Parts: sequence; structure tokens; C-alpha cells
Amino acid sequence: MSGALDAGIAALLLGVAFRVLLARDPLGAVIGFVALGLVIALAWVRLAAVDVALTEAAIGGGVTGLVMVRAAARLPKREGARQTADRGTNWIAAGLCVLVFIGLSAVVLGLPEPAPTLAPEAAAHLPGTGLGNPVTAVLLVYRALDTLLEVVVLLLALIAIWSLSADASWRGAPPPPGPRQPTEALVFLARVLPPVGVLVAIYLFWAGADVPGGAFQGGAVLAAMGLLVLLAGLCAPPRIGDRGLRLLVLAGPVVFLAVGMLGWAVAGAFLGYPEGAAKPVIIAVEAALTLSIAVMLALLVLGPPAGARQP
Amino acid sequence: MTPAASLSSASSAFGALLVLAVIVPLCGLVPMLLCAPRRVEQVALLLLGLGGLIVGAIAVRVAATGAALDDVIGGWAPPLGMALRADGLSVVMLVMTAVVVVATGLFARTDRAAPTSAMPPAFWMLLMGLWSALNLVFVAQDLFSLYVALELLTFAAVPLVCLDGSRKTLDAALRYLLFALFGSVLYLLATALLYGAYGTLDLPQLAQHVRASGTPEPALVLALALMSVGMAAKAALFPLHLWLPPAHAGAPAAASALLSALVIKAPIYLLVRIWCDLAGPPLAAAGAPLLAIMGAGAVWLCGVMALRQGRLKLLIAYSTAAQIGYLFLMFPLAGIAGAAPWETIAWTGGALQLVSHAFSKAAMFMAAGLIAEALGHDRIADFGGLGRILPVSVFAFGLGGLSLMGLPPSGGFVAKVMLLTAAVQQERWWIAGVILAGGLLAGGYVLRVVVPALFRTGGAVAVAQVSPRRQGVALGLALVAVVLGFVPLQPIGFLAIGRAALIGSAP
Amino acid sequence: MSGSFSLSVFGLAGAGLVAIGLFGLIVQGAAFRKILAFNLLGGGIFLLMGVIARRGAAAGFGGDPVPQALVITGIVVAFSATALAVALLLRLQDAGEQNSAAVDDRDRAARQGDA
Amino acid sequence: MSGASGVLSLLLPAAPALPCLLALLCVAPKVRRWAPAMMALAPVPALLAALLVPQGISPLSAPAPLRITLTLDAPGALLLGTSAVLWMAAGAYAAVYLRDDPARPRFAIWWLLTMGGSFGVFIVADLSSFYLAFALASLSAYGLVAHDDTPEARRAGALYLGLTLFGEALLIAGFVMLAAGSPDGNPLIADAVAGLAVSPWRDAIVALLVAGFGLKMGFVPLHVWMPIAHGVAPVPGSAVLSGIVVKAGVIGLIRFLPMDGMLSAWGAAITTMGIVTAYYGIAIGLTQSHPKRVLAYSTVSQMGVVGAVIGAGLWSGDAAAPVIAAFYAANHILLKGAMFLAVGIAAASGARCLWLVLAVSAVLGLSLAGLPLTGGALAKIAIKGPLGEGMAGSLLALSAAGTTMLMARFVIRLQASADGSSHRFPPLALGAPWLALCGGALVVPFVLFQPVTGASLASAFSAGSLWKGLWPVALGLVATTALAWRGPRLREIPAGDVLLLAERLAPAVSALSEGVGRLDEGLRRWPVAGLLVLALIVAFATALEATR
Repeated sequence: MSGALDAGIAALLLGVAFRVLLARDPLGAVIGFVALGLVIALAWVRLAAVDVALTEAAIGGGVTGLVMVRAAARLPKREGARQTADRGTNWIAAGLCVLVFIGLSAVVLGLPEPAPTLAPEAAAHLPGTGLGNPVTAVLLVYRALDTLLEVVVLLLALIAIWSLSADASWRGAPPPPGPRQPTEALVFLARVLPPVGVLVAIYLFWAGADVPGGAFQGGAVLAAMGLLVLLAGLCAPPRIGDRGLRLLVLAGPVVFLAVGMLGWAVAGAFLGYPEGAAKPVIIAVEAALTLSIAVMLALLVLGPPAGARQP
Repeated sequence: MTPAASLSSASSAFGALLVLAVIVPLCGLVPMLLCAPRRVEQVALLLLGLGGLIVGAIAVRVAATGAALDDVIGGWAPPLGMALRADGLSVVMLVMTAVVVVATGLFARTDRAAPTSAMPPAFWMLLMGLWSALNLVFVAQDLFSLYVALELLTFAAVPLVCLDGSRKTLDAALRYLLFALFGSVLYLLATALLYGAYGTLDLPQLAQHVRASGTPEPALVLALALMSVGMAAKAALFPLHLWLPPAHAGAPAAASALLSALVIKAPIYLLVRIWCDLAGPPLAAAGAPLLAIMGAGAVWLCGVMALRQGRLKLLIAYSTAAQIGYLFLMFPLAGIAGAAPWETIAWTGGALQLVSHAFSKAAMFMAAGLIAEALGHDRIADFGGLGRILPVSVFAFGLGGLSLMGLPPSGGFVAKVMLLTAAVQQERWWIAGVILAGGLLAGGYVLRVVVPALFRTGGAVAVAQVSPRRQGVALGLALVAVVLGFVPLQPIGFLAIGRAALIGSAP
Repeated sequence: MSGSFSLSVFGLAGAGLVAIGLFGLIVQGAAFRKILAFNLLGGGIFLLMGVIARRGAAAGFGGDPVPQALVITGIVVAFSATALAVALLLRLQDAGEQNSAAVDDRDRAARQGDA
Repeated sequence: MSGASGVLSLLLPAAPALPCLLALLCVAPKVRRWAPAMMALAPVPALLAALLVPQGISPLSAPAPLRITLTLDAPGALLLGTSAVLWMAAGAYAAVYLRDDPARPRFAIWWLLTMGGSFGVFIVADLSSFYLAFALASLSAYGLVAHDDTPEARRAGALYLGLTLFGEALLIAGFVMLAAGSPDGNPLIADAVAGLAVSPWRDAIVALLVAGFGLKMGFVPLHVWMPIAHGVAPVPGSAVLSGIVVKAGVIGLIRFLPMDGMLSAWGAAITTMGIVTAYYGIAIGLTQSHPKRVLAYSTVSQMGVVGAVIGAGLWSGDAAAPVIAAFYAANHILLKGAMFLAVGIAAASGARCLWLVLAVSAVLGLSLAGLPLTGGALAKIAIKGPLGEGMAGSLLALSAAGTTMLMARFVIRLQASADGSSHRFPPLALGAPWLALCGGALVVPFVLFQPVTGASLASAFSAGSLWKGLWPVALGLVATTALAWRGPRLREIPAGDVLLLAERLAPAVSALSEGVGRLDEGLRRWPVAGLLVLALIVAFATALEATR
């Protein structure tokens, strides 16, 4: 039964992927892409990775989808339409892709048994961290540097996007993301959903210590709520030069870095946590991260601030 | 399968310096984002000094102890946690990066006389991100951290290409980004496969697993193929160099210097780690000829393309694509039976080529930027009499070119002699032929610029003043490339520090 | 038994998604579609990592938490890349519509803003 | 004694270092004004070193990290001293000759660099310094070749640079192969050469070295650049190019070929090549109309003679051959330098004093041809030692007749090139260095003959020696007269002769370049690069899979 369900999900997944590939107009491709995100999230649930499923749904499908929808709307049709290479290239590419598929499948299906795993080791050290969710433990304790760098990736991507702005002094605001005349439904949603969303986000962040959820998922939901409000035109996008906004962006990285450096004092290692008091520190870091991630995700979707001369 | 005891399971004294090298430039982003735009540059210059000190301390420490510097993040040893490590080769890379980054910072400083030429605040922030990412690439031992570092590097490098916002550079930047992402995902796929097969992402541990098991896993074979091609794409190795010429030629001079001297070296460094540390001798021997063939193609084809260019910056960009080809000739030469790669003269020669190319290329791009600024164009055909207008810049360009041509005294000469010696000793004549022919092509394209500049009359007219300080920075970097020519013509012990311990006993 | 079957199915789906993404990345002409293909390719790789994580289920966990955490990081990185690529694409679109004089204006504005 | 020799030995590093240092100082505009004066004075330490430093002193090694070892042996001292004389005379001459040229400081800088390199090449003892000095002399000489920014000079310069780089590539390959067996990365030349006999790549190394040095010396068919380059340079530039820079090849052959009889087949080959070159240079030179090109072809011919001497030494294992070859080359340095300078003197001379210039030039030419009682005759006598009386010796003796004809041709063309209408005298500052050099050229061989050959000077004046020197010159003069009286008019063969054939290849080369351009354009298309990514993945995976 579950096998059939999984096969169904896999088939659906490939079908939707082909639809994304073959869709003629950009919007169709993007809709397929968002749908694909949901199907993949389902697959993640089936793979017993609810944390990832939440992330995939919120970021992989949701926020990425939003970026692509906005792009599809702003690009002229021909720029996003399907244009493929000549027939010969197509066939060669298809042949090589099939080869890669065969090789990759063979390798993945032939991975050594028993599968190597770090789960026992992660479990063994879990009580020391005071956390219940092993994924959060990996993200914020065992491999905390990766997570710190990941936040830096967001920050740097934001700087990179802002650097594309015609407004070199970075004072202005990104253009409003929504349509000029938002539909009533959108406005209604934007008024009703955010309070619920904020609660969900707080829950995700808070619960992330012990059950699936965490800063990224919570941040993504918060970002989605903010973007919804902006889409409906309920308020204008913030000026990126705003000191408060910048502080929000920096809160996560700064707290994380500060905790990391404190580690030298309290645990003798960068990103080491104080013995026995790890959990509160981690929660504090996660709180700051959730805020910053939310703001950065939203700003990444909004794009560079408009130049002084642009409306 | 219990993971073999890792040698990097404990931090060494001063290991924290490695973390500092990565996070200090990042910490700089905080004041830069909060202060007034015109203060950004000052903050950046301060951080350049601080970062330089940290890298200097790492170098001194490693040189003094003769052992690698280790740091275990948070006290969580691999495979569960992750480690940083600076051995001899990484220290050389760190120092090279620091010198070029600091020099670029000095080059890009706003001129009091010409405030309009100031770089935007974004440049300085991207510079900090770039530096942090490069340092991370050179010290990280975890394959996934390296993936994140590579992405960080890409995100910092791509916007540098299109700082001027023109359609041409935006197009080049987009192409660069997309192809670099293509390379990154291949690397990520390889990382996943390796984890699936060995249950760790720590390079030293993986290397030990690979050496301990008899026949290599199929996952290892596919992962090596994916990583090699992915990194080759990011390094613009022939025939995957499509993005490099427009991107490097279109960027502002300071950015081109960074991109050509440093950014493409990160994937190349990773390739060295992958093939010399991870793969194990039998696989390395099988993969090396392919890498060398790609390198030979780069030396030949991109060398001829450099000769064909009419614009100086495009010429230098193609020359970069040609010069990195030499680095790939190193792979078959360093894999001699009975000797670890880092004991060979090819290893030293390759490392020296990488480093001296960084200095000379940065100097040449800076000089080219100054020339374009002074003349208002960079058409080589109109360079007659340039030597009289910009003697220092032309001199810097020529000195840098000396290294590319492999003429003494220069780091490029010593590197070329070492690689040639290795090729001769192993009787790989075709590699020797490629090196020699590449030197001729380099001579052709360097002299195509220098000769008209020095010996033709007329043509060039200065439309703008260029700052003596900037010319001095370019000349300084070129002189560093020349001074590298004084290293002894032997395998350098420093480059072998900490490498034998990395993968356990040598094969 | 069915667990191993599911793993194979998702492994094949991941590999298939990788192949589809590769194909799209190579043959699609428009940058927008390349960015989409890049995301398909990334999704396929993440799925494979999920399979690898599920294979490592032990110690009472449904999967090895390390690859799961890596996927979360990977998704965020892929999103950042997508956002940057789209921003570049849209900026390119704008630059194409402006004439060269506008570009010069922009440069001047940039310098004034900095000074 | 040791203290004195210690101080004296400092002269050795000063010889190449001073010109290079002065050239670097010329970067400062204030110093650059004095550059012309430096041209004549910079060679002083080299001359003193050649005269005072005891030959065969133990090699002087510079402290690490400098990789320079210097030594002075007899061939090195001969070439160092005579070239210093020519550098001084030509430098003083050039300072006047170019006085109205705004680019004179630039000329002086390249002059000094070439000088530093040429001095270095005569005295360095280690492999990498030799390459450095050789490259410095060769590449800096471009500044002399292409000084006048004319289309011919550009063409000549491009050809010169191209072939020089090619020669450098040949040499670095040879050097690396030579040093590959040595434990030291940068062995002394002598040590590296000692291992040549057992090297598995012995013949390849010798071939590379002979080609690389032969290119510099102008062995046929590698001589193409020489008449072109020497023809377009300003007169003093031609003098040092033809007199000194080509000797870098001579010292190279001397240093790198072991005269122990192990390479006798190579000796035969090089001798043959030298003889062919000697006659070829004469034959083409006789058709030339410009006096400088006549001289340039004469240099080709003379370097053929030197090559033949070295080849003969190699053939028979004659350990004295190097010093004799160097003696012959030293004689050529002074004579050829003086004759080139004469071209400028003649051009500045009115009818009144032209005869004097022509007479002195004729004496110089006859000396080169080996007229008895001249210095050149001593050089010809000296080379009889290694060459012996066999066919090679006879052929080279006969070539002196050709040299006589060529020199006569030179004097005739020199007269034609002069401005006969005016009554000008060349400025004293131009004439004095030339006359001093002429004097030196005629006298110096007498001073050197006995120390070099070990034979007494009197033996050179025996009746037999006189006759051996006289008949070829007489034959040459008779032939010249006959040719002038009733000879066929020789069609001028364009300078660079065989090069013109090579230029036929130009369309093919540009087609190749176009092809590379199209290939690159194709490879840089996105779908193509994408396909290549996949193809390379498959290729790597296949190659690696094969090892499992």
C-alpha cells in the first residue's frame, strides 16, 4: 500500500517535472514548478524528513515560486518562453542525460549496505544539547558553522542583489511587488492570514528545538506573511537604507557570531556552547535567526531598490 | 564501518586563527551595513589590515611549528562535526589571497583628487564576502562546507562583474552565474554520493576510507567525475571557458584582478584536494590524463585566442584561461609511483605557477585598467607611444608578462622549469611540448602589447590622469611575481607541511 | 521490503529529476527557463540526499539527521541563487529597454550618491 | 694576494651588474638624462675584470636566494674583454650618432640591458643564470633592432622577437633535459655537461642546444633574421648586434659541448654546418647592395667558421678548440664592430676624407680575410690547430678568398653609400671612438696570440704561414677584379632569402588562426558547453571505471 503510494508520488513528481520542462509559456512553467514543490514536500514526508518537507514547502516551493512568478510576470513572454536548441543538440543532450540517469541510478541503488549513518552518533550526543530534534541539533550544534555560513549566504545574496540597484547609495525602497489593483480576495487574505501565520511561525521556531520545525521554516512563514501584506498593497516596501531594517537583517548573523565567539570563552571552541546551558543559548540564536531570515527572504524576493529615476 | 581515527580530531593551539580568518571579514559586514555609505571604504581598509595580520599569524605559526594548524568547530570532531585545517599548501593560498586582496583594496581606494572614480559601497562588502569565502575554501575540510564556501564565493564574485550596470556586463554576469551554479550542483551531487557511500564529509576521513577499502565504490567514481567537471566549469577550464572572457574583461579593473587572480583558483585548489588527497593513487592516475588534455587544450586554444584579441582586457582574460591550463598539466606529473604528490617537483611547480599567476595577472589587470582609464580605450592597435604616457603601468604589465612568458627572473619561470623538469624526468614529451608552446604563445600576446607601447610613436593620447598610487600597487604586485623567481629550484618543504598526516601513511 | 522498494522508487525519481534538470539547463534557450531547470536539478539532488538519509535510519530516528540538515541548508542556498539570478535577469531586462544615455545617467547618479 | 684577488673578484659581478643597475636607475627621469654618457662608461668594470681577474678563479656564488655563480676562464675573458672594448667605442659613438634623436635615452636603456646580458653570458657558470643572461641579451637587443620605428624595422623586429622566443624555448628544453639528471635544480654548467655523455636523451639535448645557439649565431638556415635585423638597426646598434650579441651563441656552444671526443658524430655535423654557413653567407652577401647587409652576411659566414672550429674540436676532442674559437670570435668582435661603425662615418664624410675611411675599412676587411701581417691572419693561423690540414681546414682556408671578395664588395658599396658631393668631415666625437676601435682591432690579436695559442708570434711570420695567409686573399682580390671587369651582374637576393619562402605560409597560418577563432566561438555557445559538461562527466566516469 505504502509502496504504491510512494510510486504514485514519484510518478507524479516526474510528470510535473516534465510539465515544467515542456510548458510553453513562463507562467505555466512556474505553476508547474510550485506544484512540483508540493509534490516533493510530500515525498519528504514519506522519507521521514518532516523538517525538510516544511522547508521545501515554505522555501523550495513557496518563496522560490513567488520569485519565479514575479519574474514571469515582469518578463516579456518571449523571454520566458520555451526556446530549445536545434534538433541535433536536443538528441545528443537527451542521450547524455539518459546515460547520466542510468549511471546515477545504478550508483544510488548500489550504495553499500549497511548504509553508513551518523544517526547513532547524533543521538548519543543529543541529551547533552538539551534538544529533542536531531536535525536542529545538527544545524545549530554539530554543524553550526554551516548554518552560520548559510545565513551569511543569504546576507551576501542580499548585498549582491542590492548591488544591482541603480540606487548606489541604497536608500530607496524596492518597487511594490503586487499588482496595481489587488483583488479583493488578496486583500482579504492579507488581512486574515498574517496573524495566523505569525502564530504558526512562532510555533515552528519554538517547537523546532524538539519536534520538526526551526528558524528556517519559521522565518519562511513569517516572510511569506510579510510578502502577502506587501502584495496586497496594505503597506509599502520598506526603504532598505532604514537603520531598523538593517538591524533586523543583521540580528541573526550578529547574535550567531557573538555566541560563536563566546564559545571560545565558555567552551574553548568557536561555536561551543556552555555545558548544561546549551538550550537557552540555542533558542536565543534561533529567535534572532528567525527574524533575520524572515526579513532577508522577503527582501530577496522584493529585489533591488528602484533607482532614483525609476517610479 | 567505524570511521578511522581522525588526525584532526583535536584543535591545535592557535587553531582559532583559522576561524578568525573566515569570520573577521564577515564581521566587517555588520558595521558596513550600518554606517554611512561613505564610511564603508574606511571600515573595509581597516578590516583588510586586520585580516592580513590574521593570515600572517597563521603563516608564522605554521612555518614555526612545521605542522598544520587544526581547529575543530564547537569541539565536535568529524564525522559528526566539522574541522578546519591549514597545511603548507593552504597557508600559501591564504597568503596569496591576502596579498592580492589587500593590494586590490589599496588599488580601489578612492582618490582624493578624483572622488568620482570611487568604487560603490557594494564593492567593499563583496570584497569582504569574497575574502571570507576564499579563506574558507582554503581551510575547510568538510565537503559540504566547501560547497557553501563555493556558493558564497560565486555570490560575491558575480555582482563584481556588473558593477557598472551596463547591458553587456549584466549579460556576462548572468552567464557566469548560471554556469557557476551548474558547476556547483554537480559538486553538490558528488558530495551527496560520497556521504551515501562513506558516511562522512570530512576530506581526511574520506581519504582514509578510500585508501582502506580495496576497490573504489562506484559512488566514488561518479563523484570524482562530477566534482572534476563541476570544478572545471567553475574554473573556466577549456572547453568550459565560455563565461570567462566576457566576465573578466567587462568587470572594473579591481574586480577583474580579484576574479582572474583569486576566484578561479578556489575550484582549482579543490581539484588538487580531490585528486591528490581524496582519489587515491590508482584513480588519480586514471583521471590525470583527461585533466592534462583539458589543460593542454586551454594552453593552446586560449593562447591563440589571446593572440587574436584586439582589446587589452579581453587579451588578458583569454590569457587567464590559457594560463590555468598549465595547472592541470601538473596532475599526471605529480602522480609518480613511489612518491607522494607533494614530494614531487611538479607539485611545487604547480603551486608556484598558481601563485605567481595570481600576482602577475592581478598586476596586469590593474595596469590594463589604468591604461584604459588614461587613454579612454583599450584598443591595442592604438597603443603607440603609451610607454611615454604611462611608463609605470606599462612596466608593471611587462613584468607581469615576464612571468606569463616564463622568462627569468620570475615565479613563472621557476614554475615552468619545474613542470618541464618533471615532464622530462617522466619522459612525457607531449606535456613538455605543451609547456614550451604555451610559453611561445604567451610571449606573442604579451609582446603584442608591450612592443607597440614602448617602440611605436604616436597614437596614444592621454585623456585622463591616473593616480600614481594605483600604478604603484600594480607595480608592487608585478614585483612580487618577479621576486617569486628566487625560490630554489627544488621541491619546497613548506608545501608538504601537514600533508602526509592528512591521509595517513603515504601509499 | 516495501521500505527498500520506496527508497528505490525515490532514488529513481531523484535521478530522473536530475536528468530532466540537466536536459533543461542545457537545451533551454531562455535564462528564465535555465533558472527553473537549475531548481529541478537541485530538487533532484536533494531528493537523492533524502534517500541517503532514509537509508541511514537508526537509533530511533526515521533518517540520518545529518543529510537532512544539509538539505535544509542546500534549499536555502539554492533559493538565494535563484533570487540572485532572477534579479540579474530582470535588471538585464531593464537595461535592455533603457538607451545608452540612460545608462550614463545611472553612472552619474551612482557617483553622486557615493560622493 | 688573496685579499687583492678578493677585491679584484668583485669586478666580475660588477661587469654585468653595473649596466643593468644603470638601466634600472634610468627609470628616474633625472638619471635618464645621463643615459647616453653611461653607454660608454658602463663597460669599464668588464674590461678591468677581463684584464685583472685571474683566469680560472674558483666560481663565485652569490648568497641565496640569488642563484648566480660566476667564473672566468680563458674563452670567457677573451670575449668579455674584447666585447667591453667594442661596447665602449660603440657607446661613445652612439652618444654622438643619436644626439638628435629624441628617443636616445630609450635606446641607451636597451643598450645597457643588452650589455649587461652579454657580459653575463660570458662569465656565468650555472645553468639558470646562463639562461637569464642569454635571454636578457637577446630580448633587450630588440630595443636596438627596432629603434627606428619604420615599417622595415617593425617587420625585422617582429621576426627577431619571434625567432628569439623560439630559440629560448629550444634552449630551455635543452637545459631542463640537461639538468634533469642532476640532484641540484640549478647545477653548474660544467657539472651538467659532464653528465651529458650518460644522459638517455644525449642526442636530443645536443640537437636542441645546437639549434638554439645556432639560431643566435646564424647557422644556415637559421640565419634569416640576421641580415634583416642587422640591416635596420641604427649603426652603433648593428655594430654590437653583429659584433657581440651573436657571440652569446658562440659561448653557448663552447660552454655546453664537451670537447672530450664523445660527440664526434655531432662534431662532424657541426663542422659541416659551419662550412656550409661560411660559404652561404659569402654567396648571398656578394649580391647585397647595402653595406650593412653585406657586413651582416659576412657575420653569418664568419660565425660559420667559428662553428666549424668548435665542431672540429668536438670531432677530435681537442680541448684547445674553445679558447681558439673564442680568439677567432674576439677578433671578429673588434673588426666587425669597427666596420659597422665605418658605415656611419662614411655617411657623414664628404669626398675629401672618404678615401681615408675607405682605406681603413679595406684594411679591416683584409684583416678579417686573414691578410698576412694583420691581426686577422693570427686568428686564421690559430684555427688551423683544431681544424688541421684536412678537407675542413682547406675549405675554410679557401673561404678566406670569399671573405676577401665580400670585403671588397663592402668597401665598394660603402663608397657608393657615401655622400660624395659635400666636403664635410665627420665630427671628431664620432670619428675618435671609431679610429680607436680600428686601432684596437688591428693590434689586440698580436697581444693575445701567444697567450692563447702558446705558439710564438715569430712562428706566425714564417714564410709558410705568410703564404698560407696570402694566397686566399690574392685569389679573392683577383676574383673581385675579374668580377668587376667582366662579371655577370648579380641580381640582389632580398635580405632574409629563405624567409620569403616561409612567408608563403602566412595565409595558412591566418586560416588556422581563423579556424581557432571559429572553434572558440562554437565552444562558447551555451548548449555546446552544456553538452561538453555531460560528455566530460561520462568521459571521466568511464576512464575511472576502467581501473576498478
